[in-house]
Amino acid sequence: MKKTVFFVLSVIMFCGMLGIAIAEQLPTICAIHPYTGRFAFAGIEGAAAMQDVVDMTNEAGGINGKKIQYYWADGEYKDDVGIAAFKRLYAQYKPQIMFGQSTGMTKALGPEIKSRYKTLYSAYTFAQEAANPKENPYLFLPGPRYVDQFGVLLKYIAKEKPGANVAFFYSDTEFGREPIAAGKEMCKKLGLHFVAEEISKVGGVDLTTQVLDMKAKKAEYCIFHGFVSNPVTAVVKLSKDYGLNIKFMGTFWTTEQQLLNELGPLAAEYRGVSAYSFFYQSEFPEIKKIQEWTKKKYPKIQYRSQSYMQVYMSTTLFVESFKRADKMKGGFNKPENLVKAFQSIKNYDVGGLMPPVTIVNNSVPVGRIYRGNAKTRQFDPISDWIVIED
Amino acid sequence: MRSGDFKEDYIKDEAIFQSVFVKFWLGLFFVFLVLFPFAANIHMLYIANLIGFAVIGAVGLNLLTGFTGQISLGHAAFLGVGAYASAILITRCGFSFWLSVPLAGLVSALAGFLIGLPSLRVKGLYLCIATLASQFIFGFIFVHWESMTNGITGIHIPPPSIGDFKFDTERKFYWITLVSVILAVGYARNLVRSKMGRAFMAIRDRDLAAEIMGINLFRYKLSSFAISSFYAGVAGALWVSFLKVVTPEHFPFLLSIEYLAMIIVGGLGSVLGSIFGAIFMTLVPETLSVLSDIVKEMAPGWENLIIPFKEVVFGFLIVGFLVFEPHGLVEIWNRIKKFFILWPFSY
Amino acid sequence: MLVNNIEVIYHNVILVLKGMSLKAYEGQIVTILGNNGAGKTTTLKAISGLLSSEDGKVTDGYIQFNGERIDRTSPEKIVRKGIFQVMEGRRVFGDLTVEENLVVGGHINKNTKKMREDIEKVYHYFPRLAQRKGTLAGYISGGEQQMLVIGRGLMASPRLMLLDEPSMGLSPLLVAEIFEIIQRINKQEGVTIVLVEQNARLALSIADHGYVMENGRIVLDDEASKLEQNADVQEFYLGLTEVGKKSYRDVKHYKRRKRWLT
Amino acid sequence: MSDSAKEDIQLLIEDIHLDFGGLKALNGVSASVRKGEIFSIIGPNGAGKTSLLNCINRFYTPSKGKILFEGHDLLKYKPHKISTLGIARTFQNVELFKYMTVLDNIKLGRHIHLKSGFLSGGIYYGKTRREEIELREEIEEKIIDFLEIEHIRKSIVHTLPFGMQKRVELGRALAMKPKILLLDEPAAGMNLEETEDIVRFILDINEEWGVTIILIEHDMGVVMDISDRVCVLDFGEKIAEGKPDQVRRDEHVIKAYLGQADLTLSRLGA
Repeated sequence: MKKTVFFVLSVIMFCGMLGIAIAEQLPTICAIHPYTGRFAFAGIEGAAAMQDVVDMTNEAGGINGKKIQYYWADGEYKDDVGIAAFKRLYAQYKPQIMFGQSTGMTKALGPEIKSRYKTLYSAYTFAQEAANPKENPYLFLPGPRYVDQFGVLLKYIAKEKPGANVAFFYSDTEFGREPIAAGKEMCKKLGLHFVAEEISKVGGVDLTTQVLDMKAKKAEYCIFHGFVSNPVTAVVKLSKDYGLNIKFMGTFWTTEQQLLNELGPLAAEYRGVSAYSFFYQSEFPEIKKIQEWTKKKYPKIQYRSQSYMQVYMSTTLFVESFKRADKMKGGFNKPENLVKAFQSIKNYDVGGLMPPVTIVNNSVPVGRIYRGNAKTRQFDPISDWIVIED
Repeated sequence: MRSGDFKEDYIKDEAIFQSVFVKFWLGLFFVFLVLFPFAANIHMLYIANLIGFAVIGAVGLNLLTGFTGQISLGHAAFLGVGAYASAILITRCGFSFWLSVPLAGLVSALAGFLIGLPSLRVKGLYLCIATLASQFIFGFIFVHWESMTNGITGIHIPPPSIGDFKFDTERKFYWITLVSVILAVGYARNLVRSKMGRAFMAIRDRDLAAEIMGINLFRYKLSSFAISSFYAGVAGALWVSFLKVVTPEHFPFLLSIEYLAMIIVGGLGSVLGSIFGAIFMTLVPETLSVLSDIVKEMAPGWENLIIPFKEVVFGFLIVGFLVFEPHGLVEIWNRIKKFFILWPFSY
Repeated sequence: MLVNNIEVIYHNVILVLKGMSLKAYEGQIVTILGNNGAGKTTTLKAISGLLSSEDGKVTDGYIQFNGERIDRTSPEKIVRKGIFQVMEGRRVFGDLTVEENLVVGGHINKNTKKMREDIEKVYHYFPRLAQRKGTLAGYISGGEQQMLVIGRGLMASPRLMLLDEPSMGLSPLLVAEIFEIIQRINKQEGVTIVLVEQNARLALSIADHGYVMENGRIVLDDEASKLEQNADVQEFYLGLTEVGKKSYRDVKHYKRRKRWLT
Repeated sequence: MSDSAKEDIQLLIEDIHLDFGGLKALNGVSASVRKGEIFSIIGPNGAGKTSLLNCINRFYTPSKGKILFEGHDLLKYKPHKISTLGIARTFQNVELFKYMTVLDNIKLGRHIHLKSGFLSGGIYYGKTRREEIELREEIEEKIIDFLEIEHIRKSIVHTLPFGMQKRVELGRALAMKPKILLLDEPAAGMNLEETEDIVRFILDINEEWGVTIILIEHDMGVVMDISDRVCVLDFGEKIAEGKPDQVRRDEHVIKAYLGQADLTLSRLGA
């Protein structure tokens, strides 16, 4: 059995290699999207976003006439599956740029990207590891690190109520735990009282103990991190039931319209931080462009999520890097050129999707605080763009 | 029809490879294994390495569950113990990879020994739950003993090397994996046909009668746990050295279940079955992913239907194999073999 | 009941029965004699449909019960048609009481009144069971367990009962008791009985007709009384020689060969 | 009992009491088995025959009493140590290792006599290999040949008919090189011919190999023909002991166990 399967695989690979022979000189992006599994909500949107940017660019003439090639595979939000898919796509297409599905995968592949693959790389993550040009020159974030997002929220709290009691509510995953230690440090610096940390499984159901614990410890603010909507709604509702007076906030992944729909009338109680504008903020030209494109290509789709925006932003930066590197000696096929090109991005206008982008430490450290609107079920900005400086 | 297969002495009848035919095919397969890395690309080699680690782990679990009859739900934890032990030995104590792997096996064996202690009192499902404890205990240690394990950040591990030669690619690592797998499988195959292996099976089939035969249940059950965990530890150590990083999320509870699935699909109580199972559980999902990606390219716009469908197919394949042959892939293999030996007669 | 020329295969490769035929008329006791491994138990399982649970199947020939073909019918339907197999090895439900075991055996009876009557009937045949009805079946003696499984079979109100070695491992006194009860059940209930038994003398003494089986086929069959007189049967199954009874001490020094002419 | 007989006593059972939660299984049973004899235990079902064997094997711990085997106090031994003294046994319902081959089952009997450990066993070279091959030779020639089971030696045990399984179990017990063999209903479920075979083996083992035999059996033909002495148990108590002829005529025994004379000898055609 082993041999036949390998035979089939070999045939597939052979066809793939033929493909490389033809596509060798072309700009190529490969991506692992978490198309199934518990991050599917982001993966499906992301896969579409990347396709859209590539199509838009190619329609407008590609990279100085060269059409961008885009291939992707499903990583199921499992590290081993994702890494295998990464190796497969890499072997098949030798892309100059790759996009990964998770924090875990980014960590696992980091060393090899640096030493072997040398592809410009970003992922569905805002982990610190990808924002360290000295250690990992090829990795970048298309927005602020999780730590920075905590920073934005904590600074906001410190201003609203100095010395407030703060709780962190995070998931029992690598992604969930990542910024917690740094967040605690920051509380100290900002004069906030860090009173409780609550841990739950992703999709956890019985959260009474955690809520009661926050009540006992008199938390006034609670920051969610590392979840998708699921436990957040439950916790907010439960806290109301137990008569807690806590103000809830969330980092990027928990600042999503779907959450407001679930919260219903409680939507106004919730605030979150995001690096990108929302789909309904048609005052921005780039958002307008996305709306029109969506209407044209996917008439059934009413809304594009923040995950879409993130990948859209990443791909936009990929395209810009390709363009800049193409003009250098050796072109975009020289990995160092892509990094140089990427790091040279400064005050780059992205039509209001974000404020003009400047790459600092391979990330874009800006964020804006939004508040839920119970009537429209949309997030309204309640702060200006905040640029985070260390 | 295969005939002329007569043995003249007991030495030949006790040999592992019973006939020229078997030796021939095995030789051919070995040649394939040696030539494989020269023909395959990174992705195929990556998968081949993963299969190798899975084989070692599955053979280990089969020794415990298939041969000794002690169900363990903690195999992933033992993989983790081995992985962390080797990572810590390499990065903190300055051991070489070559020394760290067997030591990691020993550390893991010790852990297995301790977790196996309840097996003397409890059996079956009760033991199953007792071994589950290891998953939680070691999972907790991996995350919270930060001074040693770096918590959730994990440990980055330098690639193994001999002098200046670094085993840092899938192709180079393949040789380490191949040799380890051959050693692991060979050892297990021999063990099960010697005194100890027979004692394991005796405990599985009838522990009461085993005691009459003078088999010390205490000693052999614990040995089985220790050897099984040794295998898991080695598999874990190799795996993370290959990945160059270890984090607690590498060893979820689900991994233990996957290992159980491997030996059940492959065939309980069979070394060959563990190999089949490991190949099946690694290669089939991967092949399905590849296929779904190809189909996706051919039918744009349908990806959100096609891609999730592979999981369904995989599920059906597992159930299908179990219904079709509850004794595992190895039984299908035996049947094919029997068919050719007896061919052209059906019985 | 008629078994005609059946062939049974296990696991697709192992041939167990080759052209086995057997007849039992309503109300008869038929006994099958033969070596271990001759296929006696397999024959019973082929009739009761239990082969399928062991990956065996009837590949040739057919089995009829009251003129109806049953070799492709599922075991539970066969039970409903009135065929019940009492397996060897006294398989009682050890964690249930004696009476609960009987209730389980009668689960195809829908009304409780009939159930009660049947239980009383079993107690009538096996007064010992009535004494122990509240005891867990795992704790009663081997003989009582054997009685219980036969009684449990009786609860299904069978027309045909297949008994597999009911005397195995029982003391002489109990064997006599059980055989007497089997005879009474046969007479009073009119249940046809197919009996597989190693104690040939005992089996032939209560049977109407006997079959001798070897290597998956019938080598000899006749009325029980005639079979008892057959020289081969006398020597191989009854332990008689021309000079009369022989001692087991004598067999030590010679190994006999059989002379069936098949 | 004469002095010489006393010296010959190999297994001494003294005043054994065993109860399961108030239920008395054995109530002060004493017996002595002489070296080289065939000692039968008979009695109705539930009389405590198997329980007595289980006490010797140390599966059960008697609440009172003493069991001495060649001077060793068996009650001080763990169950797996009993075999090292040279006590082997077979079971009423066959306790073989169902999913192993006949050969492996018999090899297991030799477990205590093998020396290889987990390291040498896994490497299977040199001493271990020699040991395994010697073992195979000896088992083939001494046991498999003797029991006439060459044709099934590579079959998986649970596929074999019950009678064959009993034979394999006997083989496994023999592989232990026992000094005393406890047989629990070796002829159950066998027809006359097979019973004759088993009896032939038992007699050979006893006479030629010099193994003492304790036999539990319901086939009175066998018991009366081959036993040197017979002991009868009923409700956990010994009701008779002596030469077969004496026991056969004992009134208590007839009442409790044998029943009418014609049934007793049913198989013998008497």
